[in-house]
Amino acid sequence: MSTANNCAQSVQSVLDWMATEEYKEKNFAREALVINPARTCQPFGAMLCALGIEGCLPFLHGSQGCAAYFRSCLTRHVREPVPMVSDSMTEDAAVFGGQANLIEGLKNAYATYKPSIIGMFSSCMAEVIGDDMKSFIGNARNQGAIPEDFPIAYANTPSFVGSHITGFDNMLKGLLQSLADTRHGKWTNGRLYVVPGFDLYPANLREYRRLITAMGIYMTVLPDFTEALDSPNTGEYKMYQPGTSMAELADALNASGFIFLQKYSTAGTQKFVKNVQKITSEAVTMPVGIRNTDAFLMTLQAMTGKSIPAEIEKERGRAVDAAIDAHQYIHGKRFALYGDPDLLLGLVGFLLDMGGIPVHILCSNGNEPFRKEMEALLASSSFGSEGRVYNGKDLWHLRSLLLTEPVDMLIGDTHGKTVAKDANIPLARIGYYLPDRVHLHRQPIVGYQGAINLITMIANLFIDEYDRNCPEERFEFLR
Amino acid sequence: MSTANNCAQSVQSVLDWMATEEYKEKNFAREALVINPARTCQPFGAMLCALGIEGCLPFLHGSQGCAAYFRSCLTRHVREPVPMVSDSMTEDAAVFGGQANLIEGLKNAYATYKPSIIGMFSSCMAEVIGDDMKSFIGNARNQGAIPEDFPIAYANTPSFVGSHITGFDNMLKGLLQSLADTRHGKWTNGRLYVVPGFDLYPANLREYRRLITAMGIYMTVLPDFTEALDSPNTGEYKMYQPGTSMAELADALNASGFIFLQKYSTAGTQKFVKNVQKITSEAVTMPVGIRNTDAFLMTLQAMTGKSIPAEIEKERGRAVDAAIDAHQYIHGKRFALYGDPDLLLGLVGFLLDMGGIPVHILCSNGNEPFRKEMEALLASSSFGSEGRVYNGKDLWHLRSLLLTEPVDMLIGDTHGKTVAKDANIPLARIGYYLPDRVHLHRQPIVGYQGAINLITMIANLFIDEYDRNCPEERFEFLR
Amino acid sequence: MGEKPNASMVEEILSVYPEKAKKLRAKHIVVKEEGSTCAIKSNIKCIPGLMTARGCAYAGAKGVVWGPLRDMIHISHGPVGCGYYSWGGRRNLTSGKLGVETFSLMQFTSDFSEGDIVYGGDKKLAKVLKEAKELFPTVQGFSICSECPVGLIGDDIESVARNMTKELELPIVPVRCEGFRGISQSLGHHIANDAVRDHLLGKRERPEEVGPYDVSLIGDYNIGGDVWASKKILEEMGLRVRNVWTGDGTTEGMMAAHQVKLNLIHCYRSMNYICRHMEETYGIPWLEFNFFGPSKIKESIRKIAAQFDETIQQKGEEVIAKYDPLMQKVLDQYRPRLEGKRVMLYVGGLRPRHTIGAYEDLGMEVVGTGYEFAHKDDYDRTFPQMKEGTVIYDDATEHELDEFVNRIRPDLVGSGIKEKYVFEKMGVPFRQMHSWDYSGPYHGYDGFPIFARDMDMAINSPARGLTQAPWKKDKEVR
Amino acid sequence: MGEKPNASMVEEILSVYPEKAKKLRAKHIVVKEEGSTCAIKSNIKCIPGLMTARGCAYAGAKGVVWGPLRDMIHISHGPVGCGYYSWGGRRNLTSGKLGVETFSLMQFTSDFSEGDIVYGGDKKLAKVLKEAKELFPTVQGFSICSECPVGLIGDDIESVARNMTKELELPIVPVRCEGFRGISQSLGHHIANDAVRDHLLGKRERPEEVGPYDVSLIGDYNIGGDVWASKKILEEMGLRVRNVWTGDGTTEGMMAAHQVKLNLIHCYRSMNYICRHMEETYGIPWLEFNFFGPSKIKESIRKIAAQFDETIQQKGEEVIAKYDPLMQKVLDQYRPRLEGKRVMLYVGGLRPRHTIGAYEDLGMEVVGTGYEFAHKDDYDRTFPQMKEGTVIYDDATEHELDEFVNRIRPDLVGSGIKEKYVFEKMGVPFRQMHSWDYSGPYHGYDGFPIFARDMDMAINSPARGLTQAPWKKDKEVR
Repeated sequence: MSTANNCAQSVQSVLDWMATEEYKEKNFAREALVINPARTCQPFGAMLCALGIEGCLPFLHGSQGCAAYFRSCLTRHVREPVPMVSDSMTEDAAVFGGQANLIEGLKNAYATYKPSIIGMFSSCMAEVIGDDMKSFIGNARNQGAIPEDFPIAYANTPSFVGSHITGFDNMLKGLLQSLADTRHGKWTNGRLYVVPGFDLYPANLREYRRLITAMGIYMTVLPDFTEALDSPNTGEYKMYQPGTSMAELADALNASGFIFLQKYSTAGTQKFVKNVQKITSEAVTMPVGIRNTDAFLMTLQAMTGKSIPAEIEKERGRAVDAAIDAHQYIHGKRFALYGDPDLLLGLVGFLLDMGGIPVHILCSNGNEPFRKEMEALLASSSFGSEGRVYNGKDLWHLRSLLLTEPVDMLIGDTHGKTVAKDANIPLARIGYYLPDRVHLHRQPIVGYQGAINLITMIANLFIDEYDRNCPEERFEFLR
Repeated sequence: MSTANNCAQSVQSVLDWMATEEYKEKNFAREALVINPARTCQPFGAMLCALGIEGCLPFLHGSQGCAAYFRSCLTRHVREPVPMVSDSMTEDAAVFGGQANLIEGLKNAYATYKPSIIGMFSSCMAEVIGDDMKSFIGNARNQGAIPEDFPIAYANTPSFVGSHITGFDNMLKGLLQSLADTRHGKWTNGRLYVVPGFDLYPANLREYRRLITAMGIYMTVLPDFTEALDSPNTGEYKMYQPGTSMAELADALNASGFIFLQKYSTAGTQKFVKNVQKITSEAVTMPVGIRNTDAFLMTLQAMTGKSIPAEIEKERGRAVDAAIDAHQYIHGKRFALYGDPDLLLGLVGFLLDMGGIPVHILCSNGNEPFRKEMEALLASSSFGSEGRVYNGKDLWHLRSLLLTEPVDMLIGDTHGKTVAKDANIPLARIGYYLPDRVHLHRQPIVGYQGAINLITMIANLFIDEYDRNCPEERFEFLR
Repeated sequence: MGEKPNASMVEEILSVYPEKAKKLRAKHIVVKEEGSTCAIKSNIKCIPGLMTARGCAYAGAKGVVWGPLRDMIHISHGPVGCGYYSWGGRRNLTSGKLGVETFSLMQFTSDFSEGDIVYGGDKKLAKVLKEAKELFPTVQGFSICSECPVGLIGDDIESVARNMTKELELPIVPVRCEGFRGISQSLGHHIANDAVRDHLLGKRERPEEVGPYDVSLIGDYNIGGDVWASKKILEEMGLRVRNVWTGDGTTEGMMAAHQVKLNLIHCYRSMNYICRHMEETYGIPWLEFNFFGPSKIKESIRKIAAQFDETIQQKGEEVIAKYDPLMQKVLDQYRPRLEGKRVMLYVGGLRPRHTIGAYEDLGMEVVGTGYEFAHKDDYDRTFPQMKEGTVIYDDATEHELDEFVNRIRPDLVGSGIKEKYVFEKMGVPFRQMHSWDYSGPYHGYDGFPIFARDMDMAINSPARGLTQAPWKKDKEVR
Repeated sequence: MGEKPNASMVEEILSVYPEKAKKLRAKHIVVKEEGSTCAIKSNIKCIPGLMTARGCAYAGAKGVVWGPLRDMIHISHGPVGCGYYSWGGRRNLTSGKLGVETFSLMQFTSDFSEGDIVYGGDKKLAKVLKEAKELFPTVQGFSICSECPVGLIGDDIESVARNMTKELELPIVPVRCEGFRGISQSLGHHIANDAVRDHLLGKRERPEEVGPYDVSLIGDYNIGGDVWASKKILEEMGLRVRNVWTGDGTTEGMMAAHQVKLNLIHCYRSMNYICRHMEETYGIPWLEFNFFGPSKIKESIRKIAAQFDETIQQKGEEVIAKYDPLMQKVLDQYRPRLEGKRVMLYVGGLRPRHTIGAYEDLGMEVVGTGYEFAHKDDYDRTFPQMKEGTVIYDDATEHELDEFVNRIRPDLVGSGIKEKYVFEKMGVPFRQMHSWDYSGPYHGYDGFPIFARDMDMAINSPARGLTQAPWKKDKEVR
């Protein structure tokens, strides 16, 4: 046998071993090494949050390299420009602190990019050396680098704590703490503040707006990064897109109420709004699927006394119709899923509605409350009995799971394509980081329309797969 | 060598021969035999048309077998109930004519299904024996089978003339001729009558309504089969769905204008409305793709003097953005397409916008005006130079084309899946008869949103295909 | 929830009809009572204007009987539509390379234009046949399935077939299945059977002697692979299945089909004619059997084996013993989820009675059943199997079916594609029982686990629970 | 349409900046005039608050130089983000089975938590290495790519690497590429080069003698398969490519990389350090070349061949002769569509100058170019190639680039992903020139047809004509 063959053989034997239960145990015994995590660091989420305020320039206090990375990654997903600056801290800042960079950075950014507000957050470098953004910003004002009253929000977003959803949450709280007027107490502005959470589907935000508006509720999406992530092409580049206006942000604490459409990516902000500011607020499961959308609308109904209009009810009826028409393609199929906690709760609820069987539920950035909530959800349905939650695990753990306990479909982002290929199952691309397909973020996955979209995507993926692999005599026109 | 092997060999040699230029010539020399035509018969289109009138029961004067077939086929596509009756003509009717059946049929149908109107059309049986529906209906009234004033429209829809689009057209004209009040002459009702044509995407009709309403134009869709083809599931079955009301139908000839969103499936009705009734009317290319949608909206603008609102312009900008973001996945790719003439004109325009190269354009029910219009469209773009129009050809002709002059993608309906497989290219399922995937009719392919949907579908199909077939070292996260 | 079927329910339902229709329809609906005999009327013309589920003779002949014969080309002779609608719609799977060994997923038509109506289509037909033979040299024969106009304009397809048979040296079978003939698919079956009898059967002799265990499988159309599941059992029993009528069937098999010892018939309705003919002409006995669900399969294996010697009988028992535990596993899994569920059926052919055992194996009860195009002999075979209080309907109109289901509120309806979404909208679980709802096979031991899974999926889908908007429920509670 | 770059345009563009920033930035922008010399400033800190396209040392070391080495595991040592963002983002293709022969499409990180910041990450690092070796027994070595915190908290990764090299018997390379070091990717390249020099190079000897035609291909990272296209030419010339730095590279190749006759360097910026080192230490000469576009390829083949004997020279000519007609075909197809089109570039590494010839082959003109992180030697190499009136910008901010493009209105911009959609929105055709916009290769004879097609696609896409709503156009005309 030739060396090449020997080699090929030994490669195969390693691959075979990597598919074993033994390897899985070794893999799950890991304590230090992380391989292919389905999460990234805080400032990325903070950047997204800042992009949702109209005229806001995201400003990273830290190394420029971070900014380059964040911008590249978000751009690849939405295929849109992502403006953001950093104060380009380098070695001298590491030694002497980043104040000089921050002040000069504010001055230059303010003059050059003419933002209406700046949303500042920190890289791990700034966090490790212990820079005090609050006092630096004060000094910048004192030195005239920026006008005295120029609105700046800031948030500490250490990369070694939590994940991108934590950063989103911190920046959101930072926006409110830094820039919202004190609550008046007696008077509210009659508006519902709608917090989408860390959600990279601009179409989802449009869908929230459409549904809530249809109920006759005055609303503000906070932060509203719809246009920032999906702006028209008109032959003109505008750095700032429409979003939550500074006026609406300033008035946020006078809201009649807040509704949070994700729980885990807004936990800190929820506490601030609900417990500290004592504002009526509700956090719902991300409205993925029919039941979760029902709960969302009924929460709105309960909060506002507004009724759900007939047109939305009809839309619901069409989604139910789509669900029943297609249930046979999803019912009894086994799924592995990974993603952010809020998305997973939404998706698992959706699958259970459809008779899908969630088996591996992997959440690189899940915490204990998430685990409990997910386990309760699984326990609520006979289709949930096989579901196991893997908090803090990564996609290499997932690979072992898929190879030792196979499922029919993986739901996740583009990073899941290698494991899906190894496991020879289709990948339903849902969630953040979808740079290998176009325009998936342009279709909502929330609300009744989102439910139809998910059903369509998942059912047709299964049928595609069957058509591709079925024996010739089973290649048919009817499916 | 075993017999089985010999056999397999000879099968392969036949298949190989079937892929040759020689075979193609033989195939194209056919004069009598039709194999896998991409068209069906008139009454099918008439049924669709009748379903668009609120409270209308489609009534086939002819054999019940036809009714069973029409209902089954439409139901498979939309996964919705399709109510329709026939008067069950059998051998005695063949001998004595179908009047008795027609009268008894009207009586029973009227009593049992309580329609507000009946839309009657004929099977080939009734046409061959020369039944006179008009006088039969009169006799039914005279005999009291139905009330004197009960509205019935009728159309002759011989199966051996034209195709389903002709039937749609005939029934539509029949509805107007039978049931619309005489034009007042001076006074118009201020409404634009919007004729979708033979279009089995209920989502398209919703999209027309949304766009036209956004322009502030009072409108009536005629016929409006949106709800008939996509009704909510509420636990209750209603035989009749909302549609064009009898009042709107009756008032149709007092319209301020008509716009026809397909030309070839409404040709006769256009003549009646425009030339006979002298009503302001325009027929546009089916608004598939950005440019065709532009033309549609500008026609509306020109007809009504209303301007195109900013929100729609923004939507357009998003579609342009989607087109430019994804052009690299479609540009320079070669396509074969087949379908109804109006859809093909829309799609070819769309492909030319995207830099796609239409190569084989096959239209089983195309006529000479269609050929000329298509050829002019092809001549308008350098990307059209390879395009050839095959009128009156079928999917077996297409097979020869695909095997002798390969392309990168086939656009067509489910019936194209066998040829696409034989040619080893992906099939973009667009058009009528899509029983092997779910819910494709629930997404519009017209308007700016439809353009985004088509771009998404086609670009991602190509990427899917690449991901599936690329060498392992080219399996990547970025596409 | 739901009422029990009874006579006054029937009367109420029919009361909407005009007098004549009411009187006629009343004869087609029976609620079985103690000691009642089968007094149902069947195989009678549909009433004009009432929504029937029935098709036509062409559907019965081309769609059902001839279509599955894979190596023949079946020409839909007439206008384009009939062939289009029946193209790939019946899931009669076939093996072989498309265009060479099978033509099943293709549609061939003479595509009548106005000229053909005026001047006749015979010349065109001859040309169609020639062109088809040239383009498909491996074709084994043709059927010419007439559509309505052919019979009305007085074409002589028999003579064209005769001449072209000689010219092309292939069996060419004229099938006079114009849609206006008869009153349902049923006459189409009969016409198709007769055409087989007259033009194929006995026209070829296999060189080898007829083996002692040679059988034909009749009336299995291989919906979703049923034939393959049924053959598997017969072959494991030691029988040699020489031909299938007509699922995945071949011309050669049909021509030599008289060379068997026994005909086993599953779909009695569509194929009893040819069985009777072969019995009379060739002395081949025939036996009805039922391969739906383990109880009926077991019973049928024994019944079939009893026609043969001990070898087969023992093998039959071995087959039963082999599959019993597998079937028990299926029952253990699904019966607890389906026990007591009530089913209403309305199908064609054999299923309104043949599937009852399979449902009963799962603990389910059939509370209503009926046929689209049955004859008296079908009902004679059905009545004894039904419990008291079952409603039986013949050629039910959509009005009747809707009303029955709406009042009886069964847990499952099994019927056809035209009915499916009516009941889905009503919130009643539904499975297509013509096409197995794009699943299958349902026959045999391979089929039952799929059948059980599918019925469970339909009835116990959590998606069914979504129908009512929760804010509506609240209102009702208040 | 579009202005010609000139000094007052530059001044206007910079006028928005505060005084200090304006003064600093002015030194980085030059419009080439007759007889002007290269007076541009480069390799200087970015100005805080201005949107730079630059990345960091980690990006240069892990992302560019180490990442493509396929059979090593590159540990992103520190918090989770850096590894995440650089995961599969650079299209440095590799061959081999993922997880066994290549680890390129995977991300390995020590995923610092707060505790690691407080107590230091050295112990965790050792554990990470052990776990990785256990799970991936075929791994050939490790690089430890430090992220910012590692340097700030005073970890001693060198000592961990030393100890673990012994324990795991594999090369383990500490790479001190914390993001705050230096001012761009560039220092990362240098650090990475030094780490290769200190920890891999020369550590293994191939048993066989160095052949006369043995070369290394340096500074080709196999973006979209570039290495494979380049190697093909070199091998057709008769050369033996013993190692690639570092596209689809192997540890073994790197360790024995001193055993060649000549180093051929494509990306001078990122790899000149190691070339100089090998020249000094091993006496290996090095030669810059350019495989973009037929003119430069031809020139390069001859330049390379001149380093060898007549055999190679002749083969070089044969290669040229073989591909010339193919290239001519490409030119015939695309040049008429691209003639006279104006391009602006803003990229890293070698492309702002190396691709000029390819554009010129297509009849296009580069009217502006610049580097993200070049040094003086890069501009020295660039200036002579530029026509008068070209604007050259170093570390351009997004403001500057936007303004230049908006005023000059080139027919094409070639830059990076962060810039892409800014110009798409402006209605200016764009191609990513780091990642070849997910196409490629662009190197060599295999690459040029793709390059030409892509540039044509970008510029001549009819979709570009859709940007303006036609009713807007009408208004303007009025």
